[in-house]
Amino acid sequence: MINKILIANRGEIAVRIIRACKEMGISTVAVYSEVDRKALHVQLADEAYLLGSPAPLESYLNMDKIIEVARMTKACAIHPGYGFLAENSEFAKRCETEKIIFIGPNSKALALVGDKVESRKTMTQAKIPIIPGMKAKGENLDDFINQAEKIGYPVLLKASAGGGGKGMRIINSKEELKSSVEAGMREAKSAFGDESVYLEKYIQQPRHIEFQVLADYHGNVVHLFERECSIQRRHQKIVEETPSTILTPELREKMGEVAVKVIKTTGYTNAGTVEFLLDKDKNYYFLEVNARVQVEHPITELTIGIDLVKSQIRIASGEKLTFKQEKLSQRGHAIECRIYAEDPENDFLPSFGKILFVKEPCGPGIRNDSSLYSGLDVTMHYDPILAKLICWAETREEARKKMIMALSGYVILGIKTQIDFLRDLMLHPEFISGNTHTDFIPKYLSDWKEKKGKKKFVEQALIGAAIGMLNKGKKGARVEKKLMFDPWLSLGNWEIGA
Amino acid sequence: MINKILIANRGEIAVRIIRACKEMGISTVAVYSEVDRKALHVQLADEAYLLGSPAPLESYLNMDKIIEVARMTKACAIHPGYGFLAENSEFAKRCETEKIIFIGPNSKALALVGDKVESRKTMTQAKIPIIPGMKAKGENLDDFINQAEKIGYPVLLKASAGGGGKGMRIINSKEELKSSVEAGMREAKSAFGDESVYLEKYIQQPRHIEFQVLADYHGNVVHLFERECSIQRRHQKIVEETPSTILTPELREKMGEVAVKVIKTTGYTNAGTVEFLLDKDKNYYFLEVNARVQVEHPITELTIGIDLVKSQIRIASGEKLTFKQEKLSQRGHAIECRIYAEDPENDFLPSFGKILFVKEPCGPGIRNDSSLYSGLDVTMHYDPILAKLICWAETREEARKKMIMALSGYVILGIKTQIDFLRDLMLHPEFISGNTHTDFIPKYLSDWKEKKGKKKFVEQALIGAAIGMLNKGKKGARVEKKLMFDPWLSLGNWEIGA
Amino acid sequence: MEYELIIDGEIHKVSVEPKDGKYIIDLGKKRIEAFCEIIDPNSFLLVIDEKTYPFYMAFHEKKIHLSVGGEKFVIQEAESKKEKRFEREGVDIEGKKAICAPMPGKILKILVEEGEKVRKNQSLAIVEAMKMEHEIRASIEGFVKKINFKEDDLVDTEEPILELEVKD
Amino acid sequence: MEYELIIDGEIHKVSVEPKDGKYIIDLGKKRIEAFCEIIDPNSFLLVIDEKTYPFYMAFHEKKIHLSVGGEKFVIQEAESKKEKRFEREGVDIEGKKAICAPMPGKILKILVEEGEKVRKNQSLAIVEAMKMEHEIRASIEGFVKKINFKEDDLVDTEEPILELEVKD
Repeated sequence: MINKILIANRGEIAVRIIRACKEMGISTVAVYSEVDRKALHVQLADEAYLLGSPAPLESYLNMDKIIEVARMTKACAIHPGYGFLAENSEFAKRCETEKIIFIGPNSKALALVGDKVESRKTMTQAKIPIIPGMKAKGENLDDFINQAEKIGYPVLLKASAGGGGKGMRIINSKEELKSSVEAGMREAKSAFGDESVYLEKYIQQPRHIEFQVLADYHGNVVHLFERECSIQRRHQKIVEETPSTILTPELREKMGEVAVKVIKTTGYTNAGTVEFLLDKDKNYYFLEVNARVQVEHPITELTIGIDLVKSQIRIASGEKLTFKQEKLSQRGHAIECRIYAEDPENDFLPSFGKILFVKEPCGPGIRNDSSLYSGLDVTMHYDPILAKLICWAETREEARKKMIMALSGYVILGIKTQIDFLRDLMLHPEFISGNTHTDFIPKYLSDWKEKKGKKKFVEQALIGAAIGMLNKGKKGARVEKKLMFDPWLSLGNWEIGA
Repeated sequence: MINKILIANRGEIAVRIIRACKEMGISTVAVYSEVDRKALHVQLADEAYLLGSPAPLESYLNMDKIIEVARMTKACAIHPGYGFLAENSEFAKRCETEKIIFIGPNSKALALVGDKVESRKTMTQAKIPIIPGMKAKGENLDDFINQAEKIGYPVLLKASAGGGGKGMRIINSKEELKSSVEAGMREAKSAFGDESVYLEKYIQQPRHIEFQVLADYHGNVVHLFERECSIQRRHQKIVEETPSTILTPELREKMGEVAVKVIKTTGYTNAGTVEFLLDKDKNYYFLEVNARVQVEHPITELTIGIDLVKSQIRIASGEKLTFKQEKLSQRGHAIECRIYAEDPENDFLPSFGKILFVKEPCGPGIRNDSSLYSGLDVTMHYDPILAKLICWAETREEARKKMIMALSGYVILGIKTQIDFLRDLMLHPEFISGNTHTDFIPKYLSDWKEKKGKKKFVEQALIGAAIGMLNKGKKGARVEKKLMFDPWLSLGNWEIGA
Repeated sequence: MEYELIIDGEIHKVSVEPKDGKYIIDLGKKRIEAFCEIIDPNSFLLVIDEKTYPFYMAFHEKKIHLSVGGEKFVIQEAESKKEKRFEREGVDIEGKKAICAPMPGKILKILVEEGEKVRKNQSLAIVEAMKMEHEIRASIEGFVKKINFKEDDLVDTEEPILELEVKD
Repeated sequence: MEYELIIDGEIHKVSVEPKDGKYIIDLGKKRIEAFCEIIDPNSFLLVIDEKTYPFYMAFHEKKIHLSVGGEKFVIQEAESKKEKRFEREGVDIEGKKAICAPMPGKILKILVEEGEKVRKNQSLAIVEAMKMEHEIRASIEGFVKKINFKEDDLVDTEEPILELEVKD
């Protein structure tokens, strides 16, 4: 039995995992970098150890140090969360050698699904539909020219070791091919140290549909239905929902079966996600396996009624899955919005600094996975995700309205976020009608600006600010007689930071 | 269509209703008494109107004033919440006359289920099992003596107009009968202005099982399964859960059918709860209909996946129920703990005052319906309920553990609460094994004391307090260099209240 | 600095000295090094031997309200306890007995008058709070020396509603 | 008191006077009576004509960060804007141009030296934040007058990394 887990991560996912552990009676060890000393995951864990300086390689990617803390604290397992070491097969292998349970897939399956070209091969052999394209990385220009003809333009150039859009290029014709392949190889080389690239058919306005799966060590594999994550910006998901508005029951069942087959084919264990692209004619193509707990896992939890993080821990302990495929069903509708420290008016560049004040939304059907608090320093060192806001309701339309209400109630002062952008997205007619695809944001919201001059509460803001200025000026001035306490008297508080 | 609702209530239930309205795009009108000017329901509503002085008759029970505000603001419906005017058939009738939609049962059904003796008669005619007892109030002492013999001792004396345990007495033998009946009549007279009393069989260590029902104006009635509310103190429910640990699927189905029959028999509309007692041999007896949304409604919402407050509003609008009985099912397990401003070591006497600081628990599967905030004044004028904490998980055991974690994370400084008592209750072996009944607290926890001298964190508390004292003394002292802001500099804040 | 802090009636001596951004704490039986991080004016993080203890604290009327590890503490400095004007248990040296409400509330009725003789357990007043009535009874036999409040007044649990006097 | 407050580049005149526990506000085109209740140091309740507007406010570096009705405002006093040392858009009267980072971050590289001639759009520096790199380019042709930071320094969006000068 696992009785102590080291959480090799930070932010909201570390908090999420610690909460699951607490409920299971498992002790928790947090690790942190110098800037995260007061982070919420440090506050919540039973023990917390400093890894080093903020740079990820010195802290959250520092395998030696993390293994050392695990040994010292006698943690028998490590949960890597998402990002950082989550899909690092070397780290998984290292844990196996050290006899520490890595809460994730076995290192062999992890290595297999991590190599795009290799996994395309495996899937082809298993007759899993993949995007038509090259069976291997291209050797010379003729290779690319011949293959592009065969696939049919437009084609997509991808890095073999890739991810996150690096080295990716759309090629519309033979004329563009040479320079694109060369540029793509250069980019791939500099991003991954590996210049291998290959071609795939470019699917226009596809939907991104993924299936959550759980696989135990006893050969049981179930899928927990789909999540649609088509709303993306620069290949980054920002809104996810389930059920998908496009899947019919038949297609859902078929794709679920394929997802299970992918997992069985690769010998994958623990929780994972099988990603597909769905084209306009509802043809689906296997994309890749995400070998970790996903950022968007809560929407599955809320509609299926299963805790995925607890399931991960149970599977890692060697337990059998307690539910059969036929007992699982979707109930209601869930939407997740990712809250980022970004400035949507300034090309979504990161916005960091001190959070002067935060007020998080709450209420029935609202889940807020966050690690925020008033006074938190959002630093430049890590991913700008601040929180995940998830709304569940009986229907999609109600979940959408709940999300709009929840976003309106999410107050973060001091740094910029894309909360207003997300709210406008929720109000977009094409989102309302469920016509989502991966080009949604470039197509409909590329020129989004905060509604300057169209704001409805300018008057109230001016009055509030003026009253604030008035009382700020007069130290000791009392706003009203029955004041329960007087913030004007304690200005120090207002001036957080500096 | 209902487009504006006046919420004739306060506290967490008013907040709950306002949130549902916001999600439905319905405008909200709050009302408040002088002490509730800063209350959360006032903060959240679109408009808020002062009713009068804190005394309920001047404010939340002031029918004239409430109707006047509804007319003035053009609210087309009133939601009464629970308590106050929720089960007042005069108020329901008044609304009907004024052509304001009363979001609750029609006044006729409300009057019928409100009269205990009358509703016993109706149920007997409809062959609903009721607790063996008198068919009408007793006329003279011989009546009571004969009936008590027929029923068999011990018997329970109850006030016909009663509720809340007033006038209630257990009678063990003929010898006790005369004085008990006389005392009961006096108490009933003074409590309700009606001295009518009657006898029922006294059920020993029963379980309190209730069924949630929804009935529309089109003759559709469904039940949403049971809630077990056996954990009570002075006839006040404090812990509720669903599913009940005692019901078999057959018994659940049977009782659900009876609940639906009760509702159909009384011509009841909107949301309601049919209460039963279940004896040791699993015989069930109809107790009464609670003609309102219940405090414990969230546990049904979390396991059935239906929003009951929204359903109430839809039914009141004349909409048809959209779900059939056979489509409804329970998923997982939910437990609710009611957080009261009470001192469990001082006979649960109310504890009020300023809340110096509050930190509410959050996390997956945790729902906190509350109207608390740091600085809130908990006054003596109203019910001491502060919040409802609800935990959902896949199994009862997991929900129980989640509840323990959530209670441990519920920080309320400044007033006493029974949070520690609730936690010990959750840890009690008899609760763990699901052996709950209405005598649970008197039997197992009557002598509960806070674990003085057994506290585990005395050292940490001393250190924290000493560091606090040290820095409080030195104005301007800095605790550490990189302090982001310095509460020691702004002592005004600490001294909330006078 | 040294403090005498009372928790649940027990006095604890604590000495605390800041040093290099840390605190050196002496609890008598042991010395501890601790870090204290401030999260917000009421929330703190105590770090002892890499174990983290978030705690929440508010000062109010000479008391420290503190919560740590899910446990709640109301802490007083030893001196301030002496300031308390009335002894709740028993009769004071002058033979007087203060009668306080068991809970804060509104006085519904005062059932006695100054100078009146009362027997033990006699009802003296009725206090109401949160829809509940509570009778205040005489804990000793004696005479009503002084009544400090009138009907409809609000009372807390510290200020006596009335004072009784034992006369021989 | 009268204030000139800037919201989204527009100047608004607001006058506010406390009176009998209320505030009389003059917005030029209309006069409003408002109550303002304080919930906590950052949370307030504005009451105008029985309509309640909860708002949240924090003062920080001469700016008022405020949220009301789900909308966010960063408000400045008109005077304090004048204090700003550099004009972000265009060249100042002395023919100098301040180059600031588009986001706060760490300077990875400075690609020019003081005195160096630069052409328009030439890369001047690379700033990194949250795993993203961003090139800072010259918005005008000119000479590097002054470099204010070195590699590995942290910068915000207000303080210029370097200053360019137009020479004829």
